[in-house]
Amino acid sequence: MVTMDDYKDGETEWCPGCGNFNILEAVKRSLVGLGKKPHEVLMVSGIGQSGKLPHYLKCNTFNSLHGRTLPPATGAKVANPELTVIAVGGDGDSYGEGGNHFIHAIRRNPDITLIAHDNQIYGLTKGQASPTSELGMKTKVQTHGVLHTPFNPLAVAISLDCPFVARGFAGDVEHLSSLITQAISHKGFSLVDVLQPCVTFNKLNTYKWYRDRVYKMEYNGHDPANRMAAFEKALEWGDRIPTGVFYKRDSETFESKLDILKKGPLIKDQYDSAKMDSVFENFS
Amino acid sequence: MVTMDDYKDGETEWCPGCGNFNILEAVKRSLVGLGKKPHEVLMVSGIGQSGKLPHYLKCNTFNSLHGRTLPPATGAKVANPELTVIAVGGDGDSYGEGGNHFIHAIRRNPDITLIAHDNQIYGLTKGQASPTSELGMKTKVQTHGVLHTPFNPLAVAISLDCPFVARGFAGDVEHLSSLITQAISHKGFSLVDVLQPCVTFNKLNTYKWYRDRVYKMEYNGHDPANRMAAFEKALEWGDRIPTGVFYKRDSETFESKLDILKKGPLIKDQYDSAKMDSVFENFS
Amino acid sequence: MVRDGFYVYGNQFYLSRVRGGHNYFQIRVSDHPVYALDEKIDILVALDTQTIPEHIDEVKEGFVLADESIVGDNVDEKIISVPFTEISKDVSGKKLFSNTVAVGAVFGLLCYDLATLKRFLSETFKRKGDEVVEKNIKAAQAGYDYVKNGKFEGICNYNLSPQPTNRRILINGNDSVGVGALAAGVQFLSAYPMTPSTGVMTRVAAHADDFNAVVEQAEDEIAAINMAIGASFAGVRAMTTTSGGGFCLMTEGLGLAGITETPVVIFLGQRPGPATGLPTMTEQGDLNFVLHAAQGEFPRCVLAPRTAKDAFNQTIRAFDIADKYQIPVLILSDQHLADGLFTYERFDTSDLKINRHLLEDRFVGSDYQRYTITESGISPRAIPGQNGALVVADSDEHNEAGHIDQTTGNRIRMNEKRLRKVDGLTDEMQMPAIHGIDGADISLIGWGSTYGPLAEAVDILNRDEVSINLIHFSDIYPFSHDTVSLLDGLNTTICVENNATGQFARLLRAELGFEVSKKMLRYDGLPFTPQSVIRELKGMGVI
Amino acid sequence: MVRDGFYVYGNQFYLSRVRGGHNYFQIRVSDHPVYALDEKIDILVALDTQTIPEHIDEVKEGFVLADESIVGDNVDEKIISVPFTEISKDVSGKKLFSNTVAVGAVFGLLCYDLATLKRFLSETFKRKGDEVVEKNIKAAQAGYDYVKNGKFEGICNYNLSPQPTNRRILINGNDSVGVGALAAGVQFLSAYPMTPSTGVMTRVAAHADDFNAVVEQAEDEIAAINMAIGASFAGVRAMTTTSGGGFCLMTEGLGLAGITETPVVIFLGQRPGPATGLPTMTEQGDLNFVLHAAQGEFPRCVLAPRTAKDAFNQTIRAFDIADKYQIPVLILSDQHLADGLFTYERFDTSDLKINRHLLEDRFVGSDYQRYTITESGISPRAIPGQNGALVVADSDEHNEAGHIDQTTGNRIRMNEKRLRKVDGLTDEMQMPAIHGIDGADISLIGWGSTYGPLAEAVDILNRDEVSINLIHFSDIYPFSHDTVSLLDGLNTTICVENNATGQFARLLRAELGFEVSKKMLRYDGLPFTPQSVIRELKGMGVI
Ligand SMILES: Cc1ncc(C[n+]2csc(CCOP(=O)(O)OP(=O)(O)O)c2C)c(N)n1
Ligand SMILES: Cc1ncc(C[n+]2csc(CCOP(=O)(O)OP(=O)(O)O)c2C)c(N)n1
Ligand code: SF4
Ligand code: SF4
Ligand SMILES: [Mg+2]
Ligand SMILES: [Mg+2]
Repeated sequence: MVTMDDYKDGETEWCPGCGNFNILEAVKRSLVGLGKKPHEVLMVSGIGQSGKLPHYLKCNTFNSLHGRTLPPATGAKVANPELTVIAVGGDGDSYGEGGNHFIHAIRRNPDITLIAHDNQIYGLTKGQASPTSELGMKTKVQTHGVLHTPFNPLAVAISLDCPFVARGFAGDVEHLSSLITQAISHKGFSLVDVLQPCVTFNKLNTYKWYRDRVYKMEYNGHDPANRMAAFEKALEWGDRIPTGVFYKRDSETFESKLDILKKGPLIKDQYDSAKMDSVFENFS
Repeated sequence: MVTMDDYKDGETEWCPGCGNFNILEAVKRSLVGLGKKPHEVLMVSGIGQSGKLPHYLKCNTFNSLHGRTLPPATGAKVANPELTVIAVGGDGDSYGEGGNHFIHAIRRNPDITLIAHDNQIYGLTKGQASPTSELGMKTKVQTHGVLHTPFNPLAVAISLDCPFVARGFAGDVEHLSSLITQAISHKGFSLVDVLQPCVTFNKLNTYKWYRDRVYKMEYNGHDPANRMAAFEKALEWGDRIPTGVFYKRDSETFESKLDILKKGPLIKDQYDSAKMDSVFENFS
Repeated sequence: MVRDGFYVYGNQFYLSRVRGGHNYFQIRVSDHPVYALDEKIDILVALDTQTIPEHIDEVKEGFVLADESIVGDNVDEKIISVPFTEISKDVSGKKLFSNTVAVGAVFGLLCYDLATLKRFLSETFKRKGDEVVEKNIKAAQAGYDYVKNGKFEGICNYNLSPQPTNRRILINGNDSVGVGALAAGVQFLSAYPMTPSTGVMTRVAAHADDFNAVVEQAEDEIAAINMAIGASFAGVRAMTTTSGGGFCLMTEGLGLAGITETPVVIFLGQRPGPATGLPTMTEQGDLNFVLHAAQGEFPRCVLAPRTAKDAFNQTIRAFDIADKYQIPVLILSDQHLADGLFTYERFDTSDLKINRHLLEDRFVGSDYQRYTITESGISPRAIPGQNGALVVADSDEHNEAGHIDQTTGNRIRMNEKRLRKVDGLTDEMQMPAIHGIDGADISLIGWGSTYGPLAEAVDILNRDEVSINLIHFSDIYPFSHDTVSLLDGLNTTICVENNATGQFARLLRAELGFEVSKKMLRYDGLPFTPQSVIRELKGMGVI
Repeated sequence: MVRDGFYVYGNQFYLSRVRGGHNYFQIRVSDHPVYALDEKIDILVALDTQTIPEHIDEVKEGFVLADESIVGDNVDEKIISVPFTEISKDVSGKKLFSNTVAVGAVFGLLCYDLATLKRFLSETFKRKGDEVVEKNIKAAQAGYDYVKNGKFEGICNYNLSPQPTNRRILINGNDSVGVGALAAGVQFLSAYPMTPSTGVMTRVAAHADDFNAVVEQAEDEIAAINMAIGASFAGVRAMTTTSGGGFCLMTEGLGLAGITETPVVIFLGQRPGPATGLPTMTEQGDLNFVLHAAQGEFPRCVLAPRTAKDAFNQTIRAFDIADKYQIPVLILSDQHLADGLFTYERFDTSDLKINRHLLEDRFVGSDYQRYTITESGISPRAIPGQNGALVVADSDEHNEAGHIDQTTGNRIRMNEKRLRKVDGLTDEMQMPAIHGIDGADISLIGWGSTYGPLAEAVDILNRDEVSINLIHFSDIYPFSHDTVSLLDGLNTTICVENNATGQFARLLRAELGFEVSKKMLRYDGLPFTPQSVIRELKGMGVI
């Protein structure tokens, strides 16, 4: 049996009170709950406070570049679909620097779960606006406050028909862990956007700020099979912020569409130079 | 008075019958209709068949890199808001290589019109799938047919609350030109996605294929002020393909939010080294 | 003709547009291997009006074949006016077959057996049905007859004697890289299309099913290289293909492969820059860039194939080196090689074996550390999950376990470990090829795709008793140990490059302290020809 | 202290994390200008438990100030245990002011006039209200008294005599670049945050309103450079800031600036690579990369400031050169310079003038052509719409009008035109600085941010009558004409660099054929100190 101890690893480097601790805890609980052994899991992370998460777990890890969680995750998943591949990144990672991969990974639909640590700020680089920062929030760069309409990851994911779209809150580990568990279990690309207080740089979106607003859609009669309703829910942001599963549909994953993988993982293929003859036929 | 002759320029290099000719014609008509003089217009294009368009017009031109239409267009617009800035790119340009700029330009909302020549194929590189290619379409790269869900530029733009979202068809110059005219006139970021037959490489989405499907929403009671309805319309693609204005809203442009520009275009600013004193105060 | 035992070399010139414009294709046929174009044209087939005025001077003792409509005002006794279009209409009712008529006419002019062409047409158009095949054959025959038996009877004075063979192949540089990658066991190729590299991707795609490989078109080049790195990390041989502009976007990934020590093969087909430049032409202008791309310091290997066959072999080697040293390996080609068509005996792959340089299961345990410090700098490599092992890789500086470590002692150890791999790699590198006579007065120095024209220039000059040879590099970085002593033994050296600043000459100075005597640079977007090289040498006054 | 006429130099060491970890800040105070840290510590203030064991050996003849709780088991007579926290609680009821107590204690140990500190605290905390000011002052006083008048009375034996000044500034390398950019009239800065470059962006942002400038955080570095290019094309001075990883993503844009001949200034703050590497430490590992980034060949200029003041001046020059030659100019800094705090007299900007090198309206007509071929290679530049002109720029090879042109003749002309600009640019370049005695036996060669420690090492050694000097480069590419003859006149040369492979030594060989005698390389993420240089020289046996 897999236990929490299997996933314990070294000292953490986050600020005391940071929401990341709860995300780490939620991820561990989900992996343990799903009975995944550490060596069956590959975590791909970006650069940012969030990107350090896999280092505080025990599992296969590819701590990639800032913004580049999804491409290596996809390559690894195709090479070895037997791995449970989880990508973790910040809001800057996932929606800023990595915005193009976000869109196209959804289109491609590999069976990967993306956990976006959405603290509405650039944490590691000490407090610039992120794509999800609130309008008007002032920083040393955004001296007149944020001028760009915040990126809405859920609405965009739904507009791209992403098969699993959820939002969690780092202040509610149990609920978050249940979302992560569902996301990992759901076949296809799954997004879990996590409201994560950054206690050091984001003085606006605090635990309290979120707590005063978040509510769970599941107790509200939301039907995650309804794409239009999901879209409408995704636009809700203000006094009330919905959490839970916005949208869910069955889908064929990228790997399952790759006929070649039906023979088994690429990494198990046996090389055979005899096949070369057929290739040369094309040139004579 | 500005006439069509003002915008005439050299020999074109497109295949005979290519939808790009009609887009060129529509753009010219719009500019003439709006009374814009060539030197008041800046066209920023990418690399692709579409990217050549400005060379066949007379106007200020910045023919940028593949995928990079929007960033230089934005920089130029901020530096000199008096220019009418139009970005033209292919579907590869705008939604593939340039996908991240597409998202963030909408968030930023400069007063720029993006005309996306959406031929659902990579034309200039001779026929690979583009982000909007139909599922199943075979090419030399997509030997098993396209496996990725087509990118839906309109739905994504609406999910990001883009202030003007329209689709035109290169087979209907008059309608297209009216959309382009509206887009240029509308303040803020405007998207005109143009269904553009590529007669050489896209044997699926031909003039006929489009003609059999397109219809104009304006005769159908669609209310472009209704975001949910716009989103629903944006999901319609199949036997019937809506064209026209999907979504429209008033917005504050990026330039208008930049207080500094209220004093006039940056390019007209007078340099004054005396201001340096106040800067040094910070360091003593 | 390849099947008839001739050696064919061809190359195309096209504009960055899909239709129209003055595009042309040049072919050379010989009974011995040829690797370059000749500036002297024997037969010029003009299909557009620009061809005759632009190229007639290159036709020295040969003929120009052209449709009447294209001949226009051009008057020259070399011009053989053939009504391609009319003949096509005659035999088929359509203009469509005029190109086939033209090819028939060429065969007529060559007195070549038409049966070969007919066989080829049958096979090519089989898919399109009997009627198409028949019409093509008719068109070819009519063109043939028009030239061979009509008013030009007797004009054909070539003597080409076929020696049929089945083992011979006609292959270009891009296809050779693709075939080499398949031979090396590539299983994942992610790329974004870009001229002149796309052919590698399509070649691998064409055979992917047979070889259990996945070819994935990425959303951009950043994704392309990072996907390949992910696939490689997970355990398969992976590559990406691009040209200079796309490579720009891959440089951060290159560094990622460097610090995470993940093998990856990057194919770069050069074209003239900067930026979009001349997308369909050729240049060797990206050498400096690939040598130094990405921040920081880490080992890499750069191979620049000379010919299609070399491209095949170097690609196989690239994968081996990447795996053995756990580094990125760059294959640096260009449009000249990419589109150059070469004739060879079928490449021998019978005793091809691959070594993944991976740890066997029995050496992998739960205490596995990805970045164990070793003398060679190479840390034994396991793949994620192998035998229960955890593999941890990091783009930050990391310790042996793969976790972030910012202490100075660790930094020194890890940096030195990675850089130590250069020693082994250097042992692996091959010396430049020497072509032509020994101890010559003049040595041309070249690299990459210029081999064909330079070697032929040397052959021609050697026949004329000019004391010249060619020192030609395919292993570009790092240089083999003995390179300096070879170079130091040369007399007058002329570094010949397809760029404007002499990047390779600079590399020789930077790496080896070797100073070439002169440089011959071509930067108009076209490749060297043997004749252009000889002309330049004369212009320089060295011969 | 700066206001009291002292020269302060400081630098910080921090980990790539936001809180915790062993971060420290080192300051040096002197009555003459200082540009480097000293390895000998006079006063060590320990705020975490790692400080004492890690740094006590560096405290040769000085003292360690630490809270009782931090002293722990450490026994050493240099340690002065002060109950920072307790004192803080005493005077304010909170632990919050213990840092202020510590600063007060330092002043006590220095026998320095506390009034200066009080003035500083009043100004700093004014915003936060009277109560905070008062508590801070109380805390400082208590710390001061504890050390000066308590059981350590008489321990203070420094004699620092203030000479108040108003014109003196304390400024770091990043701020100097930002201030330089403002002085140069930058009006558009687009960037994506990246350590250690972010400070430049925030500095410009802080004053943007006064200077009619826009600072825009881009979605990624690709957008950052391309926005800046667009703004520059439209007519304003524009820049972008980044570090190596971000620069990777800018390389294609760099080439775009090259071929479209659009001025742009790129600030690159180096940190140790490859890839993410050591984000908060220092290295000079990106030199090769910036010199050769992007496909194809085009002129660029690379400047590597030595000190904060040089950074200010070089930034102003960077904008001028970019405009004059219509090229990308790179300012190559690093974490050492970025975070290094220097003391100067206020920079003199009174007669600063800028020349945009743009065409005057009266020379711009409707027949304007952006890429007119000229002897200097510089085409007179108008901005879009100026006086009715159309400005056409293209990333493809283009003709004088700016339209796509793929003919070979045009290619040669345009390529040569662009490359010709290097001639003028070379005339513009400055010779390296020479520090120390003339005709020395040993010459250190350095570049960029190493100036401070190297110059001081030379000073110390010269005082000890070692025959040594420093040849230090700030203009890196291209080199000034007379560089070779200067170098050729040197005796033993030692190239000192903050990287593992000796990139600058290689550049000297590649560009000038000059071979240094020895290399001194440091690649642990830390900057050189004068002492480390002297130690290494001794280790090498050259002194
Ligand atoms: C290419 C590149 N650009 C910039 C950076 C610098 N950088 C590191 S983390 C980060 C943003 C951090 O914000 P986010 O992704 O939201 O993560 P968080 O720290 O908030 O968890 C940036 C800009 C980088 N490492 N690489
Ligand atoms: C960075 C980069 N990658 C790839 C290319 C090659 N390329 C040129 S155009 C193009 C795609 C063309 O498709 P699209 O944008 O849809 O334009 P179209 O030709 O169909 O109008 C590509 C991949 C390039 N020029 N630059
Ligand atoms: S800076 Fe913010 S996100 Fe980073 S560790 Fe601290 S609290 Fe968490
Ligand atoms: S290839 Fe297609 S898009 Fe390009 S010019 Fe021809 S028809 Fe138009
Ligand atoms: Mg964040
Ligand atoms: Mg297209």
